[in-house]
Amino acid sequence: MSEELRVITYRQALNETLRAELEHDENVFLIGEEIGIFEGSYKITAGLLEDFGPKRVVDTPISEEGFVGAAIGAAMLGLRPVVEIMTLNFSLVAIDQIVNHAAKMHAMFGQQVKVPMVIRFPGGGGQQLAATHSQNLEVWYAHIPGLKVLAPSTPAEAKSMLTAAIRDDDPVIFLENLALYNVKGEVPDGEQVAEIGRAAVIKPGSDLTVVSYSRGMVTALKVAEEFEQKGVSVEVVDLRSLRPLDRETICESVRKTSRAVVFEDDMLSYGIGAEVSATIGEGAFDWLDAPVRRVAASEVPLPYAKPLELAAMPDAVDLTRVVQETLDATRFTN
Amino acid sequence: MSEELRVITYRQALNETLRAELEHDENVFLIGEEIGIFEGSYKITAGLLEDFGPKRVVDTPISEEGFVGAAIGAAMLGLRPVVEIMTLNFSLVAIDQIVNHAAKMHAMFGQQVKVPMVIRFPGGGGQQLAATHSQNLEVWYAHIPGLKVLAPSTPAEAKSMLTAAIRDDDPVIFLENLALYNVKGEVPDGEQVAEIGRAAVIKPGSDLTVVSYSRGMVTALKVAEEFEQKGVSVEVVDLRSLRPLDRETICESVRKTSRAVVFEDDMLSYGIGAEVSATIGEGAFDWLDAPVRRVAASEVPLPYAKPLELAAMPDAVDLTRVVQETLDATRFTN
Amino acid sequence: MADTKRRTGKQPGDKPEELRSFYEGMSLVRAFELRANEMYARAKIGGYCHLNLGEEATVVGLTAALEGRDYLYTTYRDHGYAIMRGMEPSAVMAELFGKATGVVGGWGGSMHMFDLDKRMLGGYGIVGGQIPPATGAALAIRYRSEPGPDSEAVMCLLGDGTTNIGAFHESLNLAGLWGLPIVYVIVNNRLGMGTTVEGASAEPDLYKRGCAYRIEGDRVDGDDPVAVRDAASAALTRARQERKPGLLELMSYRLKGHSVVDPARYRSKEDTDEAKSNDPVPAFRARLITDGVLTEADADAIDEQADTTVTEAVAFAEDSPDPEVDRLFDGVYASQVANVPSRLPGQPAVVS
Amino acid sequence: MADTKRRTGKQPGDKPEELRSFYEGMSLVRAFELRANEMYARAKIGGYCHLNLGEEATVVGLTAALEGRDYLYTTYRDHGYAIMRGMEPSAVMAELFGKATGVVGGWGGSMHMFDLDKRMLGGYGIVGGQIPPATGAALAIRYRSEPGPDSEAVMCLLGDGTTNIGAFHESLNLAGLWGLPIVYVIVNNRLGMGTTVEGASAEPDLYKRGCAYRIEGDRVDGDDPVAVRDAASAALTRARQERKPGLLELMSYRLKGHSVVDPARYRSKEDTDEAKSNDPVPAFRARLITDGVLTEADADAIDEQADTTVTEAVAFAEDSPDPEVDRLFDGVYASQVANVPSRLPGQPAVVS
Ligand SMILES: Cc1ncc(C[n+]2csc(CCOP(=O)(O)OP(=O)(O)O)c2C)c(N)n1
Ligand SMILES: Cc1ncc(C[n+]2csc(CCOP(=O)(O)OP(=O)(O)O)c2C)c(N)n1
Ligand SMILES: [Mg+2]
Ligand SMILES: [Mg+2]
Repeated sequence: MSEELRVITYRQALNETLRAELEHDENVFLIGEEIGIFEGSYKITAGLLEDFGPKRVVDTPISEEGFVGAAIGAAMLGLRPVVEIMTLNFSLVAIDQIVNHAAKMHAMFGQQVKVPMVIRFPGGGGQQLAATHSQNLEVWYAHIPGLKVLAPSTPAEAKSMLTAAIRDDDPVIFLENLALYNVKGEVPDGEQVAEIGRAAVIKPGSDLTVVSYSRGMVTALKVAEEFEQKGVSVEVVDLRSLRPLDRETICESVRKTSRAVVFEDDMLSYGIGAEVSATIGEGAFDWLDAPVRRVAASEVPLPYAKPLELAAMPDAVDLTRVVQETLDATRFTN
Repeated sequence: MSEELRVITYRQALNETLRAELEHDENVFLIGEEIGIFEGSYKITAGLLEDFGPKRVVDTPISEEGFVGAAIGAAMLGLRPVVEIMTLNFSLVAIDQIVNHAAKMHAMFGQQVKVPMVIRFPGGGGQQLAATHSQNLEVWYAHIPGLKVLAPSTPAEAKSMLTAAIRDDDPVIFLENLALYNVKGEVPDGEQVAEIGRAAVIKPGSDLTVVSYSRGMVTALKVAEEFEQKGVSVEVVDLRSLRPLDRETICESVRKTSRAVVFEDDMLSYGIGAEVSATIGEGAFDWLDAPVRRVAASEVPLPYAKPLELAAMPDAVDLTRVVQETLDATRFTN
Repeated sequence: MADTKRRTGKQPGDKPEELRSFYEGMSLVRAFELRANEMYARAKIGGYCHLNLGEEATVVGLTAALEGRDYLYTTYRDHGYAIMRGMEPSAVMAELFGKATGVVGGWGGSMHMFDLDKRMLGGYGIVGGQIPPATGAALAIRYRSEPGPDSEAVMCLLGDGTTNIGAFHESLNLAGLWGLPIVYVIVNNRLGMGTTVEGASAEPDLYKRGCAYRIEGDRVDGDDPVAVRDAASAALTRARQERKPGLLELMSYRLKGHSVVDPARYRSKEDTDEAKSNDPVPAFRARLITDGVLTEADADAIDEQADTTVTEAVAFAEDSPDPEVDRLFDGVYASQVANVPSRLPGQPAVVS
Repeated sequence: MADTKRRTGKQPGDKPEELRSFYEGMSLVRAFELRANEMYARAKIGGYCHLNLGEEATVVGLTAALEGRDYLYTTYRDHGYAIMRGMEPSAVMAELFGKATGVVGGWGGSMHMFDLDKRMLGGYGIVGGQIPPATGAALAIRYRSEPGPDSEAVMCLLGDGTTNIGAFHESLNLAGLWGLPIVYVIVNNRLGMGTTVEGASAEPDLYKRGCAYRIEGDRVDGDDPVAVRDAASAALTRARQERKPGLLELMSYRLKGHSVVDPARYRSKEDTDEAKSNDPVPAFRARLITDGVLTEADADAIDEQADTTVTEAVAFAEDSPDPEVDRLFDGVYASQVANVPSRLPGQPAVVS
């Protein structure tokens, strides 16, 4: 392992970045339930209370609407709160503050006030947490002007995108995923600031484009590699920023490959994949050789029992089948 | 005017239907802010407190989360609450009860309990109510399994769909629109129960399909008529049910016309139009002669000033231009 | 209102010029709101429009208690507060007219007056929505400064009906738990739209609701600007120096409908008559004259001045330009980034 | 806990068979939870798993106070309540195992025990989420029936940390305003995950928080099943006959971590030791023996019976079938309608 490149988990990348930003700017503070004494329900904030004290790492009562709104007010006065909501599911009780307040203030108040804040939470199913604790509703937030929505898929992205989010002057929804916290990856040392609003071609290819984000990227890359072995060149696009959405990068890829499949953990109807598919249909129509297919979760409240949960969630087998079907639909041969 | 067919407003259709259902089933009751003494902030419930009393028409404090949740509990015990939330914008403070509770219970509790309730609210901008009071977030609800989402566009649909919603055993989101309340239309007398989950071809045509719903239908039909004069035959599909979405009816229409434009009041990214476009791209790919275009609102918190609000909201001029562009893109001539 | 702090007649501590300025403020707010009502009727103003008619003493007393360094959060019923916090009546009227010269450039309208320099941090249209951010502003003050006489403080207004929403509970608990420099002020105008306080709150003595957070509550006659100012000053001092949040209930009376379009038919004649007879503006005028603070002539002159100011405000609003459509997308984000969707309706989402 | 109702020794009113049954219940819940803990460690149980360890007296006392016609809403910490409300331990264990024979067919798991016939209307995983529906159940009772000794009533459980969320405030206000037959029970186990009551609630005497709604509060020793039962019965009677909502705070103690995966390192040794020394199960066992209600042998027999029951429950759960995947879409809606999306991942949304 070189000095500049370390292999760490997604969790550690987040923890180190929070630490670095707390050191970098005294206006940055963390606020949320159980992030201090308990060190975070998923231990993302481990050690930070001890090192930065209760002023910079604020434990709150179970009052999401109250403390998310309080973070908004603090941001209006120039502080830069980084809010942790334990999981996306619990952001619903605070969503009025996020969407009707944080997202609207800058425009509605004549650009006099900024709301520089980050709201972090993990989404996703697969942990047998049942229907109310397993949701992916990031598409809700991605729909809202005034918000920026980031969804890193690797430890390196977690670091550079969280840094960018904290330094951005707008409210940023920072989507993590329970299944990514222990995923390891190479992370460059030193300050890394991602550019918000850009998708990235993670794996170049020429025959078919798979578009995904967050946890879905792990499966997307795995399946792409497998097809590579079979001589099919799959390009993989990581959306990274759900809002703003980088339509050009998506369409450019499909104009090259002429085939596209969207892979997402969320449910199909009105999901992220719908916008991606509509965007491709509009921006790469003349290049497209087959319908854009979406691989997404079954539309049920996610069940607790493992066999049901597995059946309802999209996996590599599903993606592989749909990629193959899309190739077959265009009589692809290599 | 025949005895069976009366011309009444959308508001009156709702009011008469609520009255009829209160008479039809003693388990039906209305609950919400200012629906009694005040007769509803948009007067939908005028006269009902007087005729049915405070047990059947329940005025509540300003506690959306509390009374929406209370309606859920009452429904669990077999009552059939019809909740009014003043506008869609205020449903955000109650959304945890709607999405994490009402929508999940039947499946998550092993199908032992039903939650027969209706949540009515108007959405939409155009009244100069500014950013927090002018939203169309129905796409959020349409994304959620366990919910049914209806959006009638005429007084007749308002009647038949509200009746169906109240008699349905699941939680139903019933989307109204501020701009539709005074719209008049023919409404058949007697009991009318719509079939949930079906779109409808309101105006048949052969050259291009315009898909819309709720208030958007008024503009869609107006523009379709104008093209008819110019010899272009536009088919207009009213989604009516946003969840379940009637994909077959949409695709069937486009397989016939081979051109499609979606018109919606909401913002473009991740809106209703995205799912409709993706659906057409998947279900009518081989028939499609041009990209599916979406006419939707600008992605800004809606401003108060009339000129800005008008500029940000889609209208007949926008739809006309895009329909023409779509025809031109396919070198359409008649 | 047995336990309401009522005052009558001039008290030793009252300075005449102060009392005079209070009346000037009340007269100006009254004139402004009556004109706004008229302009709405003439379709110069759109959307919702909630007036401070009947609440002038409250508006004047509260804003008089605030220091320039304090922060104010209000409800959508905010015209009077905007003006008394120092915003130009002409800019407030221009906002109502939706003009580029409005306090927020025509983006917010009646419910969303805002001025960063005046530390009026906004009118809010979502019931209870202002309470958590106001509480957070107090958290920021605690984060950055020590308690003491020079400390900043926050005042957060809310209506009687708003005490029943979750945000009120969560916010007061945070303020009590963290010891935040904030004073929550309930403007009890006896109605939330058509609902009475008894019809909405299981504990209708609203100032007592601080009990669930160990926050002291106090009820004051909202028709007396001096009593309001004194109570608010005392609470703000506790907030500054002891970091003790406070809860004030001001007994007031809504003179007209909930908003300009509400005829308020649900109110009994007695009710409305009582409201009229309680009208704080003529009452305070009479009181100052009885107490020899003002002569009839002084009072008339003040009313005329208020009228002139408002007339000038309307003229200014009339003559002001509309906001420019081509700046529609300027304010969506504070930090510009790539790929922000900035398309007018019907423009393609992707240009291929 | 100066003002906590403590009881020691056998009181005149106590019936021996009742006391015996209380111990049987406590012993069973203890045995069940310890086994659940073990099964989780052996990966037979997934997801979150919150135990009633240390709360057995509370569970038994509360369920003993309920009539069959009453409705119970609980939190996610619900295994003991499910069993004591009459659900088969085997079906509860099967639910934890995610089996088709589980109380909700493997759809809910640990946090979502439900049985319509037993009127156990669910464990809820969203903090505070159960409070508004429970309040609505009480509204339905008032809608359909008259007050009186035979009236139904609702019991709604919540944790100490949950008193700080908006739903608590809005619900208690509605119950107080409308006079609903409901008893809100705060199980104060001194912690919300790692946060103490004093660290979360500005008024840490939680039973006093009813003051904001004119709801009477009462604090009781949660380690004494008889005291709990008596207090709950009294409150339920007021709810039935006077339609007066009640608020009970039961002082309890969480023996282990927040959930089975929480080592609770944040707790001091003293704290944990005190918890252990306060363990209600051995305490009640000893008390009954001292009072001559049980002999050592009786108590051992009861413990063995509990152990046997739980062993059978595990065997039943082990042998039970998984839920069938082809029934995945059966339960999404109660009324079947056209075009319900019922596709497995990767299946086309539209078949053209
Ligand atoms: C969350 C929410 N629910 C409902 C409304 C609609 N609404 C606007 S003002 C109002 C009444 C508020 O009454 P009160 O708090 O007494 O303030 P007042 O208008 O009397 O000054 C209501 C219900 C809203 N704006 N937001
Ligand atoms: C709205 C919401 N926020 C946060 C959580 C995460 N969470 C689950 S239990 C819990 C602590 C609850 O503490 P308390 O009310 O005392 O109940 P206890 O677990 O001690 O029985 C938290 C924060 C949640 N489930 N829902
Ligand atoms: Mg009021
Ligand atoms: Mg607890």
